[in-house]
Amino acid sequence: MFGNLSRNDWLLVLGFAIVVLVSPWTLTPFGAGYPALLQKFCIFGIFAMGFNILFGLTGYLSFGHAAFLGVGSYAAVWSFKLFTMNVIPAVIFGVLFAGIFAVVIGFVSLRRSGIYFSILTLAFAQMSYNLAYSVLTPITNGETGLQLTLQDPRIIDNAFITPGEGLPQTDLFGIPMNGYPGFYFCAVALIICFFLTLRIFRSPFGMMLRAIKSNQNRMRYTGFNTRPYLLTAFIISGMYAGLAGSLMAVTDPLAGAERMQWTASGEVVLMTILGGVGTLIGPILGAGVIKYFENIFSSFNDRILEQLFSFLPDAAREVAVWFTGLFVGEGWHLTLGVVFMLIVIFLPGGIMEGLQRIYNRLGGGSGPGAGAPDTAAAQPAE
Amino acid sequence: MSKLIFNRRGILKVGAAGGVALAAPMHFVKGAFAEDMSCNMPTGDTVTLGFNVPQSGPYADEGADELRAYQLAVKHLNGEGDGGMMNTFTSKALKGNGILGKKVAYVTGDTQTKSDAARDSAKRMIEKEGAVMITGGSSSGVAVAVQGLCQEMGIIFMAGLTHSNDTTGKDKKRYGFRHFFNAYQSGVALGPVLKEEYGTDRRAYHLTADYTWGWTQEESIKNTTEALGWETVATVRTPVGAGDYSQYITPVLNSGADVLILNHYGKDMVNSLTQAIQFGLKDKQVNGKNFEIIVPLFSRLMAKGAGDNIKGILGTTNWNWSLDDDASQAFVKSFGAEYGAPPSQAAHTCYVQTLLYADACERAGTFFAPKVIEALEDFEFDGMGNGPTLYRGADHQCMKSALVVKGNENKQSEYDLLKVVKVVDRETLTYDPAIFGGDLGPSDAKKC
Amino acid sequence: MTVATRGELEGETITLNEKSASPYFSVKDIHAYYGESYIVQGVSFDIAKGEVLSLLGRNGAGKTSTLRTLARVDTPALKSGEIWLDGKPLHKMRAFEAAAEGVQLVPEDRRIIGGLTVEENLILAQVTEPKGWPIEKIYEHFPRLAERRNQEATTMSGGEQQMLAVARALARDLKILFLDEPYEGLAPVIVQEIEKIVQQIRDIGITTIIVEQNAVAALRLSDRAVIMDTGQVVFQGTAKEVLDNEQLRHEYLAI
Amino acid sequence: MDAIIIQILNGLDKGAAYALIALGLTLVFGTLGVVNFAHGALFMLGAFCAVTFNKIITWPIQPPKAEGQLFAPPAKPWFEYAFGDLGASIINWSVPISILLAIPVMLLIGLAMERGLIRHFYKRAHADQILVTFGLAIVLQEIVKKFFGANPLPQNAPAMFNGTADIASWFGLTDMFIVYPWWRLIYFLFSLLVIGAVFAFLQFTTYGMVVRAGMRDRETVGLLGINIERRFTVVFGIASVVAGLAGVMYTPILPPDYHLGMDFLVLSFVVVVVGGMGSLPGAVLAGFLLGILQSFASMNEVKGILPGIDQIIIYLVAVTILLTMPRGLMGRKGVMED
Repeated sequence: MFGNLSRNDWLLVLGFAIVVLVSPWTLTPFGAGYPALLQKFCIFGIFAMGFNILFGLTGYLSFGHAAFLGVGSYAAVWSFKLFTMNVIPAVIFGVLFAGIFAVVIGFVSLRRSGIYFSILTLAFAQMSYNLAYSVLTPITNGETGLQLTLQDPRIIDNAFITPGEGLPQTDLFGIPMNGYPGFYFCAVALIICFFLTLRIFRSPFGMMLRAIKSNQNRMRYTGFNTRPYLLTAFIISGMYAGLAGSLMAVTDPLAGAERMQWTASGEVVLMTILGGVGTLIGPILGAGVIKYFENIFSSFNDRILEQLFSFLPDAAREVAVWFTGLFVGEGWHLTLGVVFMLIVIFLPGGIMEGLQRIYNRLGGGSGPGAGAPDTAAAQPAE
Repeated sequence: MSKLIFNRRGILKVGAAGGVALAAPMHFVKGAFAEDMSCNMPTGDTVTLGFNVPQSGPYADEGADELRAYQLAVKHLNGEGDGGMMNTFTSKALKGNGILGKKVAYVTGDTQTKSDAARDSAKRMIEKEGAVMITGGSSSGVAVAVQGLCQEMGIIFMAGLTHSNDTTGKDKKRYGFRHFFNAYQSGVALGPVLKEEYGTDRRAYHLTADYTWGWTQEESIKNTTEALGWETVATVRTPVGAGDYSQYITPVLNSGADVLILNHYGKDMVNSLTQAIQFGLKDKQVNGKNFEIIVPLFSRLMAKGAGDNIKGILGTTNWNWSLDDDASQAFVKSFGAEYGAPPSQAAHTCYVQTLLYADACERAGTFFAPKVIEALEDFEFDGMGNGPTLYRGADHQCMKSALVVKGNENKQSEYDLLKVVKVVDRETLTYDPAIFGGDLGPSDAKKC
Repeated sequence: MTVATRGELEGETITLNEKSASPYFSVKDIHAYYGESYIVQGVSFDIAKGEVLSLLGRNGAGKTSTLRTLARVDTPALKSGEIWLDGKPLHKMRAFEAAAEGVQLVPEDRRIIGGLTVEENLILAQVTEPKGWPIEKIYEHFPRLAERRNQEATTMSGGEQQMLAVARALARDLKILFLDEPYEGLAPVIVQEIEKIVQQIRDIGITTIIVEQNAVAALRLSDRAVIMDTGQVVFQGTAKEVLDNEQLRHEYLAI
Repeated sequence: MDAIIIQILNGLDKGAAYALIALGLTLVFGTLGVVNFAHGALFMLGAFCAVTFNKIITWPIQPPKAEGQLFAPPAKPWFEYAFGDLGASIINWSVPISILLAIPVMLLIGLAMERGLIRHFYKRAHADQILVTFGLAIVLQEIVKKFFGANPLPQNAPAMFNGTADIASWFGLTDMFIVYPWWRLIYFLFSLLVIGAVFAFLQFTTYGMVVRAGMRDRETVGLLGINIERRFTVVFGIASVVAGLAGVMYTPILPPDYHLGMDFLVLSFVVVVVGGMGSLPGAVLAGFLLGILQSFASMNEVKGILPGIDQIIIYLVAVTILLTMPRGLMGRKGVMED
C-alpha cells in the first residue's frame, strides 16, 4: 500500500516525528518552549504544508486560503457549541466544511489561471471575511469572534453529564486539550499530515501535479484535462487549512473573522516561500520562523533591552537600545519585512535552499541534487 | 450532581496521567496543587504583570500611551517617582514597595487589535512569562476575546479601553474587570446635554461601524435620543476601515435629518468626521436648525487625528486630563513630567486598573485569584479621577462619573482638544446590571 | 600579416593560416541553455564579409536558438563560447548592445509590434544609432509599406509584415543580418517577392545568415551552408556541396 | 435622482483614486513585468510628502510657558513668524504646493527602488517579486510609523476649497439639490489631468512610443538597439510620481496614516486585474467602474434589499467579470496566465 515510499522516506517521517515530539525540550532555550507557541508551530505548519500542495506542486497561487482556515475554525467551534466538547467531531467537521467550501471556490476559481486565479481566490476570501465580520454575525459573532457560552446546547455532552459550573474545556476523551496535551494533539496531526504530504509528493498524482506546473499548455494541447487534478489538489489543500483552523479552535475555542482576512492568506504565502516552495519541510520551517518572530520579537520592550545591553556604558547602551528597539517590540513588523527581503534576495529558494547550501559547503553533498531526498524535490518557484 | 461526573473525572485522571507521562516537562510537574494556588502565583521576589496593548495597527498610538501609563504605574507601585494617584487613592493599602512586598515586573505583547493575535500574546505572557494578571486592549472585540481566555486560564483580566456594553454585559466574566465606561452610559450621559443644546425636536441619522461595538453604541444612543423625542431617520451600517465614507455621507444631505450621529471609533471616526465636515454638513441648515454632528465616544488621540474638524462637536469620554480634581491633577502632573505630554483617557484607565489590581492583592493579602476577585468586587473607592467609584460585583463594571465633552474651539495648548461640558455623576449613570444579561461564571482557581 | 585582432590581444591564440585574416564574423564553440535544457551544444563557424550562409537542419535541431544566441537576446542563455563580429566581442554584450554594433535579427514570427503603425515600427528602429536607410528610401523600395504607413502594423497580411520586418532591419545600419524562416507561412507569390528582397540585400553586400526550412530556396541564395542536428554542427561546406550530397540532404534536410 | 447623481460623483471621485493607483501599477507591470506590492506604499509616501512639507513649514515656535501652566500654549508655525501673511498663505496652500516637493522626491524614490531592488527581480518568479516588494512595503510603512506615529495626520485643503459647490445650479436645475465638496471635484479633475498627461506622454512622444513598444515586446525593442530597461526605470519613476501625486492630493480627503498603502493595495490589485493585466485604459476604466458600483451598492435602498452588499460589491464584480471575460475588461492574451 505504501509502496511508493522508500526506506529513506520512512526514516524521514520517523526523524520528523521525533523532532516534533521533542520540541518542547529543544525549543525551550530559544524561548519558544511553551504550549501556545508550540501549538501555533504545528497548526501553521499544517496550514503551510497544505498550501504548498497546491502552490508548490501546481504553481497555482491562491491568495484566499485563509478562508478555509476560518471555515474550519467556525465549524469546529459550532461543533463544540452544538454537540460535544470532544475534539474529534470538531476536527472532522472542520475538515469537512473546509473541504466543501474548497469544492465550491476551487470549481469556480480554477476556471482561470495565473494571476486571474489568484484574484478570484482573493475575492472569495475577502467576501467571506467581510460578511463574517458583519452581516453573518449570527453565525460568526462578528468582530468579537465565535465563543463558547454557558447557554450552548451541547446536546451530546449534556445527554451524558451535567455541565459543571463555568465553561467546559475542549477534551479528547477526558484529556483537556489546552497546554501540552493540546500541543501533542496538534503534533500528532502534524506528523500525520507530513506523512500524507510525503505520500502525495511521491505518488503518481503528485507527479501529475508537477507536470501540470511545468507545462500546463502542452498537457492541454494533448487533450489532457488537467482541471480534475487541480481541483483535487485545491480541495486537499483546503482541507489541510480546515484542519489547521479546527486545531486552532481545539487549542483555543474561539473563531475570529480576521482569520479569513487577506493578510492571513498572505501570511501563509510568505511562510511557504520563506521556507522553500515545493519542498517538503520548507513550509513548516517558514511557518515556524514567522510565528516565532511574531511571538518572541513583539514581546521585547525597552526594559528587556536595557537589561540585555546592561554591560555597555550608558551612552552606548542608549544607542544600542534605541537601535534594536526599532526592530523589536512595536517594531517587529520591520524585522519581518527586512527578513523577507533578505531571504528573497539572497536565498530565492527559501530557508531550504540556505540549508542545502550549508550542507553542500560542509561537504555533505558533492553537487546540486545530492542533498537529502526531500530537498532534491526543491525547485524554484515558477 | 450526577454520578456520571464522577465517572468523567475518573477518565480525566487516567487521561491526565497519560498526558503527564507524555508531557513530562515543566508545567505538569511544577508543584503540587496546593489549596490556594491559582495560575502563576508568584513564588520569587517579583510579581509579573502582562501588558497586552496594540503596538501595530490602527490603535498603535493608543497602545503606546497605554504602555506609558502602565510603566508609570509600575514605577509608582515600586515606590519610584512621585507616586501619582497613589497619594490620592482612598485605599491606603499600597505602600510603594511593590505588591505584597514583591517588586513589580512586567512583560508586554502586541494585540495587533486582532482577537487571535491578542489571545496568542496573552497566552505567551501567561504560559511562558508567568504573568499573574493581564491588562490592556484598545477594542472591545479584543477585550472580550482576551477576557474569555483569562477566564479559562484563571488569570485576572483588567480591561483597558473597551466601550462595548458586552464586555461587562452578555460577555462578562468572573475574571474580567472593567474600569472604563460603556456605550450605554455614554447614551445616558449625553441625553440631557443633547436636550439642552439641540432641543427635543430633532431628526437623527446614524452611521454605524458594522460590528458589535458599533451596534451596541447605536442602540444605546438611539434609545436615549428617542426618549428625548428625537426621530431616527435612518441607521446605516458602514464597513469597518472603509476609508472613504462619501457614499454613506451624501444620502444624509437630502434625508431631512438635522443631526448626524457617528458611531465610529478610531481611524473610522477620524475619516467619517473629516469627510462629513467636507460635505458641508456643519454649515447646513435643515428644518430651520443648524445641522449638528455627534460623536458619542471621543478620545483625545482621535480628536487630534480629526484636527480642526472636531471643533464644537459633542461626545463623551471616560476622563480628560483637564479635570481639576486632586487625583487627576496628580496623575497628569506625574505623567506629564515623565513623558512631556498629558495622558489620554486610555492611559488613565490603564493606570487606574493596575493600581486597583495591586491594591486588591494587598487588601486580600494574597495573589490567589479568587481572593483578589473577592477584594475587587463591590469595592468602593475614590481619588482616581472619576469621583467616588464602585467596582460593582454583579457585572464587574465600575460605577462612576463620566464626561460629556465638546471639541475645543479655543485651545490653550496642543493637547487642549476637548472641553468638558458636563461631569455626569455616578447616580445618573448607574443601571441595572440585569439588562444586558450574561453570566459571570465561577471563580474557582485554575492551575496552569 | 594582419593587424592584431581583439582576440589576439586577449590572449587568444590564433594560428595564422593561409587566409592570414581573422574572419569577419566568427562563432567559437558556443553553448546555450533554455533554463535547464541544453540546446546549443558547442557550435562553431565563420563567415567572411559579404557572404551569405544557410543554417539548415531539421525541426528542433537548434537553428533558431543558435540565431537567437548570436543576436544576444536573453533566452537562450549563453553559458560559454565566443562570438566575434568585426573584432567586437558580441558574447559580452546584450541584444541592444549587439544591435548597436550592427547585428540585426529578423525573427521567424516577425515580431511586428502591435499597437504601433507601420511608420512607428520603422521609427522605432531609428531611435538609436547607427541608423541605416532613411524611411523615405525604405518606402521607395517597399511601396506597399508606404501605402500602409499609418495602418496598425499587425493588421497587415503575413507577407507585408515580413516585408516590414526586413525593412525594419534595413532602417538600421547593419553589418550582419540574421533571417529566421523568412518564407514560413507565406503564399508562394509572396515568397517570390520576399526572395527578391533578400536577393537585393545580398547584392548590397550585407553579410547574412538564413535559417530556412525550405533548404533549396535558401541554398539558392547562399554561398555556404552549415547543417545542424541536435544542437551540434554536423556539416559545413559550400551550398553546392549540400545540393550535391544526396545522403546529407536525405539524412538532415529531408529533401 | 439627486441621490443617484451624487452617488455617481462619489463613484467618480473614489474611482479617480483607484484609477491613479492602478494606472501606476499597470505601468510597472506592463513594462517591467514586475508585480509590485510596494505600489500602495508609494501612494502612502506621496501622502507623507504632503505631511512632511506641512510639518516643515509649520514647525512650531513655542511661545514661553505661562506661570502655572503644565503644557505650553499652542505654538505658531515658524513660516508665519518669518514671512507673515505670505507664510500664512503658503501654509494654507501647503497641500497643492507640496506637489512640487513630491515630484522630485517620488521620482528619486522610484528610481532608487527600481535600481536598487526591483531590477534584480525582472527574471525572478512573480511570487518572489510579490514577496520582496511586500517586504519592502512593510519596511517603508514601519519607517513612516517610526517618524510620524500611527495616528492619522489631518491635512487641510486651501481654505478657498473648503465647503461645497452647488452643482445643480451650474446647470440651472433649480429643482435639484446637488452639492459636492470643492476639493473632491478638484481631486477628480486632477486625476483626469494626470491620467491625460500619462496617456499623452505614451501616445504622442517618441519616448512614449518606445515604452509602448517595450510593453508589447521588449525583446524586439532590444533587437532594435534600444536599452529598454533604462527607459523602464524612468517609467517606474513616473509610476511612482503618479502614485505619489495621487497620495498628496488625497490627504485632505483621507487623513493619511502609515497604513494607508496597505488599505489601498488589495483594492488596486483587484482594479488592475479587472481592467486586464497590462492594459492602461483597462485599469482606468475598471477604477472608475468599481468606484461607481461601490457607491451605488452603498445606497440605503440597495442595502435594504441586499444587506452587506456594499462590503463585497468590489469582489463580487471582480469575480463576475473574470468569469465572463477571462482576461478582464481589456486584457491581452497570455499575460500572467501561467
